[in-house]
Amino acid sequence: MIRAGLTEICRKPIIELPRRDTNELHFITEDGDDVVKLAKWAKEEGFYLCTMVANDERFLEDHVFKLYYVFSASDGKLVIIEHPLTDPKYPFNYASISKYFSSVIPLEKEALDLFGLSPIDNTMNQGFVLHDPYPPDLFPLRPRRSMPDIIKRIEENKTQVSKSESIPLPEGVLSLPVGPIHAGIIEAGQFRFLIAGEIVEDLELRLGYKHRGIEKLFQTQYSLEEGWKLAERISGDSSFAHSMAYCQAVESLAGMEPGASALHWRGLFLEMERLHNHIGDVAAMVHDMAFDLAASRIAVLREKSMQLNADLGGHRLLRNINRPGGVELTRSPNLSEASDRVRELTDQFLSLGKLVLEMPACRNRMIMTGVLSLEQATELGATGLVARASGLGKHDFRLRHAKGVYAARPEMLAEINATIESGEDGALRDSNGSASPTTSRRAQVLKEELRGDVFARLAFRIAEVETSARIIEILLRSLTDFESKQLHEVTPLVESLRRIASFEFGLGYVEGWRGDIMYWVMKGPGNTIFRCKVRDPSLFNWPALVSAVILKDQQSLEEGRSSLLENLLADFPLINKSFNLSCSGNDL
Amino acid sequence: MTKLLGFQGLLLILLAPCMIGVLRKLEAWLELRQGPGIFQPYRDIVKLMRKPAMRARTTSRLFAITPYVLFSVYGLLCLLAPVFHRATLASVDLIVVIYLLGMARFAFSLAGLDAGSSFGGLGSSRQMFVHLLTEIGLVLVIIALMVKWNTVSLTAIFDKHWELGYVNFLAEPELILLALSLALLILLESARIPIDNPATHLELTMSHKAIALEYAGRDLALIEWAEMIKLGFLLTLLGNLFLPFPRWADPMHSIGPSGLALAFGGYCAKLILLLLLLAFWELSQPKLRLRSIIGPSLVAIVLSLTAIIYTITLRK
Amino acid sequence: MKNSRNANVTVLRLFAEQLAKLILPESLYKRVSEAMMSNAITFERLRLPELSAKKRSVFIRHLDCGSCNGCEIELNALSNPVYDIERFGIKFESSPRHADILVMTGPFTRNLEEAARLTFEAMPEPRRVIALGDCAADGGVFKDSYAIRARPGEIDEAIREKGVYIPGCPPTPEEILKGILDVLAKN
Amino acid sequence: MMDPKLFFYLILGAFGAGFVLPIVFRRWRLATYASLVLALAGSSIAGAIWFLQPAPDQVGSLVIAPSCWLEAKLPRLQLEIRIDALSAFFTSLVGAFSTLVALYSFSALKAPHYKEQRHRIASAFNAFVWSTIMVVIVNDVFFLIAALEIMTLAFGYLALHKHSLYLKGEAPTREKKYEAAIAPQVYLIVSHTSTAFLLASLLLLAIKANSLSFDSLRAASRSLDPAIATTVFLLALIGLGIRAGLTPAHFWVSLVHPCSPTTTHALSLGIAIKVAIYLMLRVFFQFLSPQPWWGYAVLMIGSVTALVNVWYAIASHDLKVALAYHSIENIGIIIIGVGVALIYADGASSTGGEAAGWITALALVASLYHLLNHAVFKGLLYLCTGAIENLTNQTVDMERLGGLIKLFPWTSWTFLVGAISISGFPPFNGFVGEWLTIQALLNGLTPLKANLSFGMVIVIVSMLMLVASFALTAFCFVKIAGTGFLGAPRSLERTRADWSKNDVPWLMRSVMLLMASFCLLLGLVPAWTVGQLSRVVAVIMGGVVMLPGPSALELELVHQPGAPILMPVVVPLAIALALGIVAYALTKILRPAKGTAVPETPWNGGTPYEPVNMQYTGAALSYLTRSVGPASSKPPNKQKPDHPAVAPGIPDGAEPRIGYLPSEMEISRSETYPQVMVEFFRETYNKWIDWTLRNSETFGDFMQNRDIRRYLFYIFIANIIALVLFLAVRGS
Repeated sequence: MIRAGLTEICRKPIIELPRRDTNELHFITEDGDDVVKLAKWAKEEGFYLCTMVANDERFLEDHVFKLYYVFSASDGKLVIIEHPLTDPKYPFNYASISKYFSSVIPLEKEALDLFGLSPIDNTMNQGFVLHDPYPPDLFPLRPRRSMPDIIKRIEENKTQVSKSESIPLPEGVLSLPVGPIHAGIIEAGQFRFLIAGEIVEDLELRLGYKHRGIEKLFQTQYSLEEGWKLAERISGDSSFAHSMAYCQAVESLAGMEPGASALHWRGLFLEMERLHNHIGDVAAMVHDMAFDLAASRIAVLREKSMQLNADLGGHRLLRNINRPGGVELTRSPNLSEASDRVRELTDQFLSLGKLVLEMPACRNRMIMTGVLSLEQATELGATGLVARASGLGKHDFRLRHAKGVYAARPEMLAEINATIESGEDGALRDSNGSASPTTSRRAQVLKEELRGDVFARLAFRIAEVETSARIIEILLRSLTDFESKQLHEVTPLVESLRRIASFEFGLGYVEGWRGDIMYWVMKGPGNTIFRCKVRDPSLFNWPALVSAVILKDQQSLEEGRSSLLENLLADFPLINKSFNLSCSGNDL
Repeated sequence: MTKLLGFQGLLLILLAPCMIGVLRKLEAWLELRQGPGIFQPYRDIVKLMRKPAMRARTTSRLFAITPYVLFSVYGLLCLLAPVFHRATLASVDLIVVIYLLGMARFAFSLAGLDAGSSFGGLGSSRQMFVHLLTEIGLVLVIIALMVKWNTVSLTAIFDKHWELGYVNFLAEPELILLALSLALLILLESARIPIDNPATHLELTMSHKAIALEYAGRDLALIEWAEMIKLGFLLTLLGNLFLPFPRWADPMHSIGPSGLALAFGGYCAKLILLLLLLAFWELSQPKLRLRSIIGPSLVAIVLSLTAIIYTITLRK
Repeated sequence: MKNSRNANVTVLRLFAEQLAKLILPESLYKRVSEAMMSNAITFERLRLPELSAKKRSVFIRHLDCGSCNGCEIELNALSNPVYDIERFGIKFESSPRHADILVMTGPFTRNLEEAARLTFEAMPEPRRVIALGDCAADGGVFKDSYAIRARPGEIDEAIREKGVYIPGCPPTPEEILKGILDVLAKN
Repeated sequence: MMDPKLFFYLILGAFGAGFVLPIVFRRWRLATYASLVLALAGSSIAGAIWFLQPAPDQVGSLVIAPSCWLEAKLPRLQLEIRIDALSAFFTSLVGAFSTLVALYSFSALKAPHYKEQRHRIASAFNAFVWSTIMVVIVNDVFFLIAALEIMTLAFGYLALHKHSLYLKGEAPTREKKYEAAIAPQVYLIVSHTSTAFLLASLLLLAIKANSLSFDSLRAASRSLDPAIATTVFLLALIGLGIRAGLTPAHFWVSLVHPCSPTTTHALSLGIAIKVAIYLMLRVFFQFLSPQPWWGYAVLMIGSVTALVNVWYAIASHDLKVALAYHSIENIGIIIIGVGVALIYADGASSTGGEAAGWITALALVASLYHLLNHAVFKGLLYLCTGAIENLTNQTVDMERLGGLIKLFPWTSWTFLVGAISISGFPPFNGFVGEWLTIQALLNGLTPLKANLSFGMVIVIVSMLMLVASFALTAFCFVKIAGTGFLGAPRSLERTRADWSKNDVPWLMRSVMLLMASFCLLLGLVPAWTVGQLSRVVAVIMGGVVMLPGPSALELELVHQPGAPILMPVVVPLAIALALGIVAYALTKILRPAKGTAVPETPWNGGTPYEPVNMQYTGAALSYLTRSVGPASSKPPNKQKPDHPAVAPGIPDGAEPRIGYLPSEMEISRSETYPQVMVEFFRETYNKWIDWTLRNSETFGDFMQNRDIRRYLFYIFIANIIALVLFLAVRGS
């Protein structure tokens, strides 16, 4: 169907290349207009843009820059559109699809800074990744530049930014900078509010402060087998999801899948990560509302879940577990005790979560605060829990592109569906309700509550904690069934990797707790990584945060203030926490 | 001896950090934490006093003076109010109390703008807004007291309430309403939980702290201390006006050591009761949305108005 | 309406539980809490006798220099009841003007250089700096990147002379606490 | 002891010469200064009158009979001057402040934007001061009105200042240009309306008394029919209310005054506007016997005035406009005292009981004290504003100033003193006035409670409004001082390039300093001042009422029920100072560590500091406070329709606006969320003016059809009406 659609649209013939993974479709089109048309069609079909990878292949056979767009089709297929920039007039420019997929803009900004590629209409003049210390004509990801060479260029850069007078804002308006060094213990990123009072009129995000050159590091310092070390340090709270996505990408490159117990372990740890982060987020949100009676108790539960991580996986943030080809555990955990601990923890968490959701003053603070409407979420390509809380219920890569243990165990998908379906059906089931596969769910989100406000996100987090706990229990049960707990179950990949031609690429994707993480790994000569494109869910959700915060509904401004959706400055921390996005995953 | 007792406010100034320590300890317990010791505020203050005050070049002399203004204004309030004995240095009426509170707010808000930082302005704007709400409420409380007792002198009202004693106090519904109203206003004025979160770490939700962000070292020490004194004073005011001394702790005449000890003990017990209530309240309430701050002040106003109507209609 | 009543009951129950825990002996408390049908949260508070011994006042300011946010998670964990850093008189502050110790996490990215310098300069003397985590020690896995630079001399000096490195990726809360103790012992 | 006749001739000579000199010797610069010297001389004589005046029971009066032929024609016309304590108080006030203003003007008028008009300002200033003094000392209806007219013309002339300035040079905005153009017109219309009402009420009295002399009016007051008295009261209240700028007639003050030269502001807004209060005291208390409901009415008007005007003050960014609104707010506060006094002024007969006299006296003292205070601190604030205007090349927009305290420390610190005073914080004088007013209201409650009077509600409501306006004043001055003077500069280097490098010259400085020390002094010796003011109160009430304090430093109001009310000043001040010193010593004893560099910028979250854009603006500061108020904020009208109501004689280029009076105050010009506060009253008047103008053509065609018979008919009708009215009044 997709194939037919694509060939119908394109002016020029579109070439399809075979993929090893049947879920992936790979097309090549050289024509920029065709790409835009394709994007329009994809938008209409309800595709979701996963990532755009810019790649400098000027020294490979095609001698051009290439762009790879990865779309997720609603039927479970991943569509990869390869677009070489063959037009000799515009070797550094491409036709932008941002008209249809505005989520591509941050990716285009990255491409601008790191490769010097810009949209053909040249509306984009500045990226967010490289700030003042970098010389403007330095594009670190062009492969001919070696690391010492780049460093030398930067250190020699003496072009100081001219200290021009700042242009005054309209009278009465000021720009309130928050960050990059915040008052709390949070990551470095700057929010610039335009205000003339307490209402947030506009919000300018300044990110990139934490740019660590990770994609270049993958290319120069890490081999395919070692890359996980870097991957799991991209975003600490999503350590496991990142390393899992990386490993999946390498495994997909090598064309193999790890053994069943390894898949089970991975699923377990992925859900453990979701569990501890969601609990931590709820604790932080409740703390922001200054409801410390509940907040401190939830914080204890977070700590307990992290201790459980340490007992099961050997690391509080679940690091050092994943390897391409399997998982490697250092000790044998006590699974039945873990199951009890998870159950107790979830019980306690859910009762506290219920308290927060029912507290009138908390509701007052959360309901209709920071609304991200369904239209906005779709338009901006929001992902993960944020999208789900705005009503994009099925937007979950565990369901959309079930892989690994999720593909193998349908009852887990049913559990995930139960979180979401309750939202779509709009029925809060009693404990004896029969429609749900799980008859005794305690945390569910009503459909009318899915307004995309802070409350919806909090409620959804709480509901997902229960889902995760249930999945963990299922996985723990089956892991005890495996006869010998294969703790060190890593299938060696060296052989299979050697067989793969250079400059092949593989995709790895995982629904982390924050949203889907996508890795695009291209093998270089030998065991090297030619290009590893990481796409953290934060990248797509930051713009969503902005539009959830700023003033909405211009039209009603003329008629009267009451219908205006406004957020006050003091609401921002709570809204921000309800999104809880990562700067480090975004800045790379 | 009575002359000496006029300086009892100094005791409140000195004990205020300890009182905050107790409050924090109580709150920590309720949060399942152990919390710092009750003398931790002293350690903080002394530590800060030993650090230099850091004032940016954008600030003027006003910024440097403000901590001293805050400290002396709040300290002055303590010295003018009966703490555990009715003797004070100078007799004062409640209107002066409002003006002094307002003066400190005024100075602090100016200091917030003096640094020229964005957060300072944020704090000033919110401070003055809350002050506006409080001042109206407090004046209504004063009107109600005037209608009730024909005087607004602090000592005079204190004496009248003391003469009522506990049992008769409960028979005066308007006084209970006024006590509730004043309690709400104290929460507003001292920036406690439903209005402001004193423990917040988020610039955008701060009001008082947003201004203090710019202060360092000994300036900060004085500001923190002054805030503690202010809470101490407000709680003392509430306690002394609406939880009158028990008869056995005679604050009118006792000068002897045992009488004074009893009076002081009674006062401490009262304060701890109030602190416990405050801790309960703060933990069980989330902070309100900024716009909803008007709510508590409206409640306070309505309570005082009801008290006035009661006083007029239920005249004996 | 019903919701709010439920919530109030829960709040009161939590208070009652905590008060019972404070007042009653342990065995009695267990029975009471069972009778209340509640699953009270129990945990073991970390014991650190060497930290508890001395009373002190230390304000800490956190400075993110490009960490992966793992260290932040652990720093945040210090405030939870299990570690309860405030009981040692140590507190996280919201402004560098208030702080005694600057905790730097992450490798030193170029984009954050100016912000880090401004933060360090905004601290009054005496100031100490803790470099938290493997990245902060030598750049960790990001060591060779172009986006990482050497720390400015004065900050580096402050770490060497009056500060400490706390290794780990990320260090556990317990290690962080011990590290803070080290830096306090240093002078 | 000064002979009133001598006094009259002295001031006539001094101010008259001062008025004539600069007009005659236009090109002679010395004439301007000579005129100022003459003004100085005249004013200092007037200023001294309080100390030279006779004892309260011996009023000095002077009758200057007109020359014989005039006497024959107009037998009742004779200029009579009478200086009792009330007159002396106002005369000295005017005199003292015009002395200071004259001194200040020596230096201030040197600024380039006064260059063309220096001599005119000096001349009009003389006329203005002289007429103001005349208004408060004449003892006769005719000359009172005449003096008021001279005053109106003199000030109307001064109000042309901005207009003629903009005719020569460039106006900052078109709106400003328009405002400057209509301001004198508005002033003349308003003043004459006011005079008309006042004249009507005084003539009504004069008919009853069959004399124009105040003495006979006073004598006739007891026998006045209550209905007539009420009519007189209402007419006078409207007339004087318009002149004083009471809501709903406050709209003109903030329009007209900012257009007059800032040098005379201290006088015109600080004192001359209070002539209306003087007349109120005269008319209400001396020519009429007050009825309690008048008091409630005045109380309500006063508190509404205070609240409404402080509300608009918050919305204005122009320092002069904001201060003008504050002036009216303070008039409102003063009027509140008058209102309370009116409630109890009829003696023990109805409401008051035995406390009535005491409460009246307290209220009047409060009122006069605040009047005095307002003159002092507002005078100071205006002088500082004038200084700023001179220093910053006429920039008085708060959103463009910022950081002045480091550039111009003298001006800024004295302004801060004024700001603290007007916000009513101890130990400065504003506090005493506000405290006395609140005490008057509180004590006014007690007798009402005993009678369960409905008036209690009014007193409580007005007290709440009063306190709200106090709090808002404090807020407003945080905004003014915080945005204008503190922090870092808010305008670009380019704008600041033509600002002065140094503070104002020593003469201006010392005048401002003197005023600032008056602020402190009046705050520190309330009892002495109250003692002095009691003399005035005694004259107003027609009896001796004293409100003494135990010492000159501490004010104690002893009153039978309840405990004595005490306003301690010096002891607490000493305690506070001691505490401050202790705190300072403590920080020294603990020996803070050394060696911290002074940071260049405030802590801003680790981002480079841009003072122009990162400081809180006035709009942002006031947002929260404005948001609780009535829905007076609305987005500005994007498309302003062409409007018929255009002031005649608008200069070319000034665009017609919606309505005659500018009614929209732009607070924030943000594109996404623009904020505008609409001056409700001005907008309402605009609608009326609009309606009138729309219908004037038809109406005019009907009325004026150039037929002589019709005009004769009008005259006939008018005569009949006059006759009927005369007979009706006479007969009753």
